[in-house]
This record gives sequence, structure tokens and C-alpha cells, in this order.
Amino acid sequence: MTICIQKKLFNIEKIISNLRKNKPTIGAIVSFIGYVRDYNKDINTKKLKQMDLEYYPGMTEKALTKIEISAKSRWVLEDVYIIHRVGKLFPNEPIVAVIVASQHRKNAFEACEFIIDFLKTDAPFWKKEISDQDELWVENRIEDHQKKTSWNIKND
Amino acid sequence: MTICIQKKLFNIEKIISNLRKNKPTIGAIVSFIGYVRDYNKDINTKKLKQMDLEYYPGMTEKALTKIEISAKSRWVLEDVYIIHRVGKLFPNEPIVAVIVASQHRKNAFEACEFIIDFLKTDAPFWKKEISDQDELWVENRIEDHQKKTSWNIKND
Amino acid sequence: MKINILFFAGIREMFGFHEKSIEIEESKNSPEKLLKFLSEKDQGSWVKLLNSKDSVRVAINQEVSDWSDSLKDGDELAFFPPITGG
Amino acid sequence: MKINILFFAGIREMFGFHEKSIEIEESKNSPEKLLKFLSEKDQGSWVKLLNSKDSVRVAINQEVSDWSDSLKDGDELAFFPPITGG
Repeated sequence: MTICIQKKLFNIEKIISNLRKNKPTIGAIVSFIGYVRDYNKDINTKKLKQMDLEYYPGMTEKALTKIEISAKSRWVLEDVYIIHRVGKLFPNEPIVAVIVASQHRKNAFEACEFIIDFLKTDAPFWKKEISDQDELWVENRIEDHQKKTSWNIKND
Repeated sequence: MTICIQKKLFNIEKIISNLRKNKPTIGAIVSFIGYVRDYNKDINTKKLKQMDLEYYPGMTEKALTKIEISAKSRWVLEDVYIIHRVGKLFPNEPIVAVIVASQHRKNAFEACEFIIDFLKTDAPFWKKEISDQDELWVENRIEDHQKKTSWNIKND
Repeated sequence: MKINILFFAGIREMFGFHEKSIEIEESKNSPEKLLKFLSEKDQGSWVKLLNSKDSVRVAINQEVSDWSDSLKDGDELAFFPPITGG
Repeated sequence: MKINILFFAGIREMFGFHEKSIEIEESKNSPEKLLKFLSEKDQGSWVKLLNSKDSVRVAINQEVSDWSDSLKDGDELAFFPPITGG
């Protein structure tokens, strides 16, 4: 179980190969990667130049650990790796990766989706989009909260 | 939409970065990777030395294309990349990767799981496990057929 | 009519070859009829294949097919065990 | 009692600083009481924060908390907008 909050880019192939070095019995790996898109979500006339990612050192790690523990209590998993970038990010760069290893692929798929859903609502990160016209903090999305809530309905 | 059937190893980071070069609007990528485990599934006293992967040139590509088209008809996807290795494989090496890119992560998660479920039952590949004691063709798993069938119940 | 037969995995190993092209009369126009005919005529692995028919899959021109589907001149017919990829 | 207050994202920018340590009387023992007191006393950004209270989240000692949860000496109190990571 690893949590990385870092400024630098990451290489998913290297993360996975390190993960498997420690646990050669892993049969299935499901990963999610989220990217900085090169346009603003709502106003397509603006061109995104940069994204600033702020977090709450200490609380963010705790929140991610809590999400991982919650996933491990619901599914049998071999390993979980969460990596989230902070600081200045540029269009087309990856922001976040959630990598889940398990014996049975169904567990890995469900746990990976669960973790990214909860990360979006429970882990204190904030995005600011800097375009050629202005600088705006991203508003949170109602759909993200609906996705999170759906897990409670299904699993609790 | 890409289908690769190849002998050589693959690098998931490179595949994803090529995929994104062509479509910078991709916001989410979900990938599944399956591995050769270093023991036989049923008889743990045997040590796996090698796995031979046979396929049906022509039909395998057609079957995978059909699965991709079927996924694209169910979910809005940006791109799909399926890679499956054949020939001699060794323990801890990857066998297969399914990479799905979409705007919304839920579509990518569902489509990726759908594709690997159908690949396991509909794409003509056969595995032979060569252990320190014998050589055996892998039997197919009832669970795989159940997973495939569950998609029809949910989606048709 | 001419049928090109392909064998895969354990079935290929049982026959000892991957491919066999045969000339056969028009009346043997399904995988089932063809297999029954060959198991009577040539015996050997054809009999074994017929006996394990329930666990054998057939494809005609690279499409999964039924044992009773029709075969025509120039078709590619494949026999293989259940799929175990991924 | 001493409370260490942290501000994040848009709220940090509004205040112009990330952190503020304050000495406050024991009776202001919830985020809500503390914010009301400071908005009366110091005005400025505190008033704006109070007015946008419904879209502000609070955490006490790095746990998401309610506006009415209790604060004690030495606590870390954070104000931040809704989360938008991932």
C-alpha cells in the first residue's frame, strides 16, 4: 500500500513493475489515469495554459490512507498504489493514477473505481485552471458526489 | 482502435503515451493487465517454467475487432487498445493488456471490464502450462463464462 | 468440394499437424457430417475427435459455428478446444 | 486557548496568507463560534468567509468536521472550498 503526492511526472510502467517485483503472485492489475485536458471543461473558447494543484499536507495523506483501507476491507486485494501530482501541471500531463493489484480481476476493477470516486470527493486537493484569459479555481462536480454516494447504496 | 497480437513484451507507458499523442482530449484511461503467474493455478506443488500461447491468425483479430465494436456501441469511448502476447511466455511476464480511453471514467471502467470478459471467452487463444513435471493445456473456467453472461443480463 | 481444415491447441497435437486440405463429396456439407465420414474412413484421431465432440468448438471461415451449419466449397473449417486466453 | 488556522485554495488567496495562529477565549470552542467572533472583531475576509459558509468545508486536526464540532487548545483548524482533485 503506497501513497505518493509529488510534483514530478510518473511512469506507470515503472510503478507497475516495482509493484510486481514485490508480489510476483499478482495476476491482474487495473489502473486508472487522469489527465490535464488542454481545454477548460465549460468554456471552450479559453485555452488552458497551466493547472495549479494545491493540497493539505498531512490531511491529504490521511484521507487517501483511509480510502485505501476502506477499499481493502471491501475487496480482497494484493496491493494498492495511489499517486497524485501537485504544484504546476501542464496540458496533457497526468494528474493522478490509481493502481490496484488482485488475484481476481473483478475485485481490481471495482476497487480501482471505488478509490478514484472517493479520492474525488474526500481527498483534499484543489485545482486552479490558468487559461490565456483568466485564473479560476475549479468548482466541484455534483456527479462526483453522486458517484461516491452510489457506492454506499450498493455496498453498505 | 488498435489490436496487437505479438510475441514481444510491451510497455504500457509507451502504449498510453502514443494513444494520447493522437487524442489530447482524452481525460481518463483505464487499463487492465494480466500476467503469467509463477505457479500453476490448481496444483501448487508444480512450478511453472513456461507458458505457450497459441492463437488462430485471422480469426483472433476478427474476434477482438468484434468485441471492440460491441464495446464502442455500448459506451462513448475515445479509443481502445488491445494487446495480447503469443508464443513462449515466462513467469511474471504480462500476457494481455486492454486500454480504454474516454471522457468520463465510468465508461472507461465498464468498457475495459467488458472487453477483457469477452476476450476470455470469445477470442481464440489457448494456453499451455509447461511445469517442471508436465505440459498441460489450460482448461477453461466456468466463472469466465458466467462473467460474460452477466453483461447480457445487465445490458441487453 | 474442397475444405481446408485447421486444428488448434490439444487437437493440433493429437493430429500431429496444423492443417489438412481435403476433397470431399457435396453431401458432407456440415462439420458434423464431415467428421462422422472421416472418422469412419480414416479412423485414428478422427474417432477421438468425434468422441470428444461436446468439448470441441468449430469455426467456419473464422466464425464460431454449430456442428450442423452448412459447409460449401472453399470453406475454412477449424476444430479447437474451449478458449483460454487473457 | 491557542488555535492554528489554515486556509486553502480560493480561501487562502482571499486572506492572502496560508496560516494564522490565534489566541482565543475558551468560549469560542467551535469553528462556527470562532468564525462569528473573528468576523465581528477583525472584519474583512472573515466576514466574506462567514457569508460563504455554506460552500466552505472545515477540518479539525485534519479530519473533516462540522461547524458545531468542538475546538480545544492546540487544535489545527482548516477552512477550504469543496474538493476538486483527481
